Amino acid sequence: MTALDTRPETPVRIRKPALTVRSIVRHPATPAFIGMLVVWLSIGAIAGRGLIDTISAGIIIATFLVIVGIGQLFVITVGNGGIDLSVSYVMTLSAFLACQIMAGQDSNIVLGLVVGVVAGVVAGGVSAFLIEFIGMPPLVGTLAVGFGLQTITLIYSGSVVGVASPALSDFTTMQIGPIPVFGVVGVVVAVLFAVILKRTPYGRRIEAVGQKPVAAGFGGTRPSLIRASAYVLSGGMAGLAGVFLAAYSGGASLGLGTSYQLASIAVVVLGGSLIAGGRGIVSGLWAGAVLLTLLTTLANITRLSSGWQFIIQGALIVLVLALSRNPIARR
Amino acid sequence: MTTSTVTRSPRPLGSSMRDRLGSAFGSWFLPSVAAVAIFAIMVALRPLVASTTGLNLVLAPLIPLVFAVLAQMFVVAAGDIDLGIGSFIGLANVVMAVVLPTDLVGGLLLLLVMLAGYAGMAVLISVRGLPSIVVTLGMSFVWLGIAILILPTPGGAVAPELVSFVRFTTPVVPGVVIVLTITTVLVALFLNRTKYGTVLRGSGSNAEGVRRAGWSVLRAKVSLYVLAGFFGLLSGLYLSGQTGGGDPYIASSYVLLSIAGVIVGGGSFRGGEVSAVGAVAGGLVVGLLGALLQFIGVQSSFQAAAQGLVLVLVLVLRASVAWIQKVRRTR
Amino acid sequence: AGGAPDAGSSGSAGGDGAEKPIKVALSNYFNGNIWRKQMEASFEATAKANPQYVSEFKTVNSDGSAPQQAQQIQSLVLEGYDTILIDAASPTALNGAIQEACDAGVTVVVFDSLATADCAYKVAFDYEAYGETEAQFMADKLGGKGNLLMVRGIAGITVDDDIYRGVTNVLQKYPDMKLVGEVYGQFTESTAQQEVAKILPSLPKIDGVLTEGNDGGGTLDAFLQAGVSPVPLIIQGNSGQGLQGWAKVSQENPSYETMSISSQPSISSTALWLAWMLKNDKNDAKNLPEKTMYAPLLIIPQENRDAWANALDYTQIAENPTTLEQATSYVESANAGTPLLKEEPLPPTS
Amino acid sequence: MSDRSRGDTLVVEGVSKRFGSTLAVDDASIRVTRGELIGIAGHNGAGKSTILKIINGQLAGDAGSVTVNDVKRAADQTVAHPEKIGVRTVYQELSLCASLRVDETAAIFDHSARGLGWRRTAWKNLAAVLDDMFPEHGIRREAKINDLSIARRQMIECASAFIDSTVPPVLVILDEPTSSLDAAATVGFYAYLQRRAAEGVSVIITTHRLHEMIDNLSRIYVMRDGRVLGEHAAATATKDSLVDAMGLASHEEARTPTASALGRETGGVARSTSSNEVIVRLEQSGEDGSPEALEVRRGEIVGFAGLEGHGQLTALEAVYRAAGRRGRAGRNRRTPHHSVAVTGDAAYVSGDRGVRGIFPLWDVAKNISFSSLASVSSAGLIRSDSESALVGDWYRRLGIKGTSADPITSLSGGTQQKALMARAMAVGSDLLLLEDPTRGVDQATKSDVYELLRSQADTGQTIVWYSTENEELRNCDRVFVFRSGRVVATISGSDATEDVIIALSFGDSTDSTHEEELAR
Ligand SMILES: Nc1ncnc2c1ncn2[C@@H]1O[C@H](COP(=O)(O)OP(=O)(O)OP(=O)(O)O)[C@@H](O)[C@H]1O
Ligand SMILES: Nc1ncnc2c1ncn2[C@@H]1O[C@H](COP(=O)(O)OP(=O)(O)OP(=O)(O)O)[C@@H](O)[C@H]1O
Ligand SMILES: [Mg+2]
Ligand SMILES: [Mg+2]
Repeated sequence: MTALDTRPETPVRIRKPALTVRSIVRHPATPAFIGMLVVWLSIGAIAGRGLIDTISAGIIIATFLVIVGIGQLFVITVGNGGIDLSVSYVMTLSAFLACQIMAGQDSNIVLGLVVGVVAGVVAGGVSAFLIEFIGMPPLVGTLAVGFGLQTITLIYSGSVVGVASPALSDFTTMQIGPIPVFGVVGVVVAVLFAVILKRTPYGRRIEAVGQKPVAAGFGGTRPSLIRASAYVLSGGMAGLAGVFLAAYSGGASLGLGTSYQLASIAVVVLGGSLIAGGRGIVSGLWAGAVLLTLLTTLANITRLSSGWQFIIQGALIVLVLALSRNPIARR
Repeated sequence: MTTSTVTRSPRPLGSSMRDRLGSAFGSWFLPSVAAVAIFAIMVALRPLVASTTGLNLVLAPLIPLVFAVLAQMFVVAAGDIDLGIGSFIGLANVVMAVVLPTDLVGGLLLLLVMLAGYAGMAVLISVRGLPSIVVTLGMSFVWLGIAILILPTPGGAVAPELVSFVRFTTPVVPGVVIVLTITTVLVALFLNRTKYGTVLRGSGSNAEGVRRAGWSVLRAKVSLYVLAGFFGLLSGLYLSGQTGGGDPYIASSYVLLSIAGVIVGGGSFRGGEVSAVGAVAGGLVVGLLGALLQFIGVQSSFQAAAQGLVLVLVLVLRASVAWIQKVRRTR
Repeated sequence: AGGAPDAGSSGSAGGDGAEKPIKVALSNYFNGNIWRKQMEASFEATAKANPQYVSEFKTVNSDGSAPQQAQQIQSLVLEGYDTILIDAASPTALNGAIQEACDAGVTVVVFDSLATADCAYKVAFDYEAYGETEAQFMADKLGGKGNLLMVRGIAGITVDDDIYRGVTNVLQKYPDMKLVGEVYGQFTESTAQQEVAKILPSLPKIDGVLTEGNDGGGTLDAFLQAGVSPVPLIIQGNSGQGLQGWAKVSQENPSYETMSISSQPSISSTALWLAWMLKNDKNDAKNLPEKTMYAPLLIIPQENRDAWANALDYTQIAENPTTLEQATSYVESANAGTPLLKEEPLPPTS
Repeated sequence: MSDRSRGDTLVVEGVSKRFGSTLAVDDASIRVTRGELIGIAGHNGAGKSTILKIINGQLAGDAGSVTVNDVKRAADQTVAHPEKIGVRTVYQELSLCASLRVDETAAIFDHSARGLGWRRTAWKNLAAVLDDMFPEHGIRREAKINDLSIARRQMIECASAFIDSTVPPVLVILDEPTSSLDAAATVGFYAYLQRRAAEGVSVIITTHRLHEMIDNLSRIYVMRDGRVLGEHAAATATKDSLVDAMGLASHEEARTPTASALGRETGGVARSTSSNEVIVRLEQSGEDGSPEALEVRRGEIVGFAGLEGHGQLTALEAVYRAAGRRGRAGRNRRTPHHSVAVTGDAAYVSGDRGVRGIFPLWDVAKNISFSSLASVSSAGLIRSDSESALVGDWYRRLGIKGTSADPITSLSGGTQQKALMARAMAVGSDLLLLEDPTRGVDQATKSDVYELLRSQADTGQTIVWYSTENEELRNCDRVFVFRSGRVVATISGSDATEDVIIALSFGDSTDSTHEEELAR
């Protein structure tokens, strides 16, 4: 071709450096895993019993948070101030829709799941429209959608007896030996989305848009479409989590999703993802969810007063943030 | 040779109505008109509203909210968001109802420490480059926890002097109108007519530029946060005087309402883009909305959706006005 | 004991045509759970069925915000309602607004979640009695000893504090009954279930669980899912879910015996009737001691369980609709200094 | 004027500054006497901005000393408030606050404006300079910065450096102050500088517009790779001599034979290797109003030239947006002046690395493969061996050193730019769009890049190349010259000298109104 080819070979090292202790210590998910272990072992140490059962119960319950959290993680990672405040409302509405369809029978499990997820997808689509097309700030756009869903749920739930399918209920609590089946599902889902985020072109685009939307645009993607897709995904995941949670608790109820609104954001950040976008860590999210789930239990068994429980939770969030290294600062 | 006219084309790539939001119409005008319009409708429906008693009744509960919106406005001016303002106001309320009546010095000291907490957050956010949204979320748990430690269940009694101060009114001009007017004028004068107010707005818009002009950006951020804390305390003061007792959860709804108020009031998350008149008007709009829906007879179940809808409408209206201005300018 | 909401419309309270109907508004600070929804529905059903007592009515809610509720109350005054019923967001935060409403000549009745304003009449549940009742039942059943878990409501609110105080009052008398764990279930079955499930492995064998309402079903599920057998004595909270779960456990283990207790959403109707009495100066309602009367807590003993379990939907909460006669008797018992604090009705036959 | 008026205002001695592996400033010494206007010339990345920041004390140097007004300090000491010692700076990137009014902006700079009427004072001080510097500036004091054109913003920045404030200006540092000013404004600006210099104010300017320096300054320092190579009296300097000194000329000579060796003697449109297939079609209304079309054919290299802000970039971006994705047709795109149609797909290299180019959280490999993810994936998953192979291939072809697992931000600017080139070229698109691709790239790499582009064109890739460096447009087959949004001339690459392009850019009469129109 040209003179370039006659240039002496430059040695090129392509392979990533091997997994070293140093790289593990510096991994953004590490604080969440350490925190998780510390909390878990502390519970065991204080109680003096039930070490294995504590973690399996924690993992089952954390799985709902993992599922909504993954959607939230995609929204946050895609940047531009992305945050989805509608997840809690989506969860409750989807729970009612699915339970109405399942109506305590096992025959309609699939339809119930699909309808629950589709409701979330539609809600996410509306958020995406408000944010990407109308230009509303995500915080306000998703909140407005949430208000709408809340009203729909209030009115609609009056005419519904929401009882979940018993088989689905059993599935969420089934254990094989010490291993909780639903917890395994949570791990599988987390691995799946970690692969999507880190090993597929779509995931790369999510992170790229979150770092530099304009650069991603010149690199051949459509930032607004990618961002919109994250809201849709988040809606769908929240819907799925809502259906599972309803199944776990036997049926739908108002206020089912309430505690997930801010918790889903907190676990994303605890897990080492950047709140400003561009870097999502699904493994950290999983650990963060277990950590947060077990944290209240730790607080409960230490019998601290509720005031101290709040203070410790808040201080922990600020502390983990302050200690984490943020390569690019702030929003 | 003819000179062709170069007109502005829509900005290439990644542009949306978002860019138009807040820029051309990021001012106090539209929210003020909206506040007046809502008020006019209420008067038309119930002429009693326009009387001195009526004004006191309708506006008094809005004063703490307006102060909360102003607090949020200072944080938004810094380019940040405060998710902790609700718990902070709740703590202020508890301190004023429980500590102040028995221990004046200790209470005042505690309030000062709370202000210092806001300064500390500013330093942490500025120096460590942390996301304000999560720091303030974490701190919201800390404020709530302290409040519950001081006052495990709602109660306490605010000093009668404070109650009469807050309830002060004149026979002709309602006290609430006086307070609102004085506050608005003072804050507007400070932000727009004093040099440091201008520097503060500038620091939110282009911190580097302000730094180069010889100003301390850290000090500006701390000032904005301390101002936010101060208005949070004022909000707590009015809540305490109006209610006479303490309740840690009293202002939990102010977090989202204050953000909505700032945005409706023409503020923008890009920082530096705030207006005191707009924020007060935005607070009034958000606060009167509930009363208006109630007067019109919107069913209680529909109120959440109606609020969400109005938020969307105001922002869409602003986007369209900005868009029309833009189109007109290119003609 | 129960009856249709309009059962009291026969003028049994001495209606002689000179009575004035009230123009009444209900201010509810939160309608995001089933109890509150049933409470609103009870008020609306009673008001609608009794036009001779209620000329006009309306419900407003403030989405959890105390300041907004204060504003709503003031708007209701401007709208010309002569009576306002309030399920309060905060014991203290509404006092200013309530005082102003009283000053404007409005009859204010606070109920369920009370505000402390002096001028307001109060319809209360005795939540301390709630705690004492369930703890005493537990002590009797367990023979005064055993490990207890308590599912509390929301940290930092009065209801939780009162029930907890009632429980500790009783437990003091039984040194062998130990509270070995506490969780916060937020008065929500699914949250209670999660919190109990998480803490169970770290607790010793639990003999009984004390609850605070709308949390017994979830708690039971948590024990069942953890494979605990036999299931401990769990106080139920009158939800369809809890009662049906209890019935199921009893089917498998006939000796399993517990109770269910909770507040009744129909307290809104009680408040409505009290307001009407105040307006029409009936039954000496104006002279209630400390302006306070009680609505009875609803207790479901073993023998009433199946009737209620069959009458309720999964998410519903048991209630006995309040008629004017019942309300009258509550007022009279309060005036006599022997307020009715609990009742054990069968479900109304529709 | 005092009697030490001919003393030295600034003495810089032996200043060095290292950023990681880059020696940005290397033992540099500069001297400015009182009332003197001097310039610093040098290629991108020569170290101009860096030395200026060390002079005004915003950046700590590693070695050397800086003496301002006879006050000496070590170069590693920073100065918190340079304005207090009379040092004012106008930075390369704008530093105004978009949300403020003009008079408020003035007050932020003007520390003497305080007390009641601070805005009036600030505006009075600023307007005095503005009226003197740009008599027809047309800036109103109530206007919001956000609503002003770039040119007017730059006017405000330039003027604010000369206001009479608490401490009057002694030394004014201007880093590319005229980059958005039109010819008339530029003339007024330098005239003002001369007047202030006569009053004793000293000024240091950097600009890539060499003729401005020669015409208006007294001395010009030339920097290259961090070193100050020498000083030239403006009176005797010529553009060629400066270019020579900056080390650009030697490169020029080295390149020309290569170009002819590639068989480009004709340099015109009808180069034998280019086919007749039209890849880009740009329609505009001609000077007489009739429609005219400009076409770019497969295998051609076409340059977009003109003064900054005349629509080249808009047109280039419109071409990018008109292109289809792989295997999908594109859509017609309209700009205010053009209708653009493209056959095939396109890849884009941005010159503004920081904002429009790199992904700072990623390593080099991910940055390079970003636009070619489909080709390194199978069954929807990115295959790391394919990705490594692709990245390794481009590492070799562009001679990038180091490991592809390094974070992109650890690379020097020029190397980052190479990675961006690799990202776009790896796509193998029909069309390659370049937006000042050699910004911050050193001379040796530049000539590599030119050769690489030529070889890409030879394999049938079409290249559209926007450049602010007119010199390098000689590597094009044809150059479109833009003025006021339209293409006013097309010339062959061999004719594309700086003089020709500048002459065409200004047209018959200098179109001094275009900035006004751009601004509205
Ligand atoms: N903060 C920094 N960190 C790392 N390297 C830097 C930094 N600032 C400048 N450099 C490097 O120092 C060298 C000199 O940069 P400088 O900005 O001084 O160039 P310049 O002559 O002003 O160029 P231009 O004409 O493009 O403005 C460049 O190689 C640049 O990449
Ligand atoms: N969306 C927009 N809003 C405001 N001004 C615009 C917009 N788009 C283009 N302009 C203005 O129109 C003029 C032409 O812009 P364009 O980017 O096409 O020219 P250019 O030569 O590529 O500019 P430059 O090289 O300075 O970036 C510029 O002055 C630009 O500021
Ligand atoms: Mg520079
Ligand atoms: Mg340009």
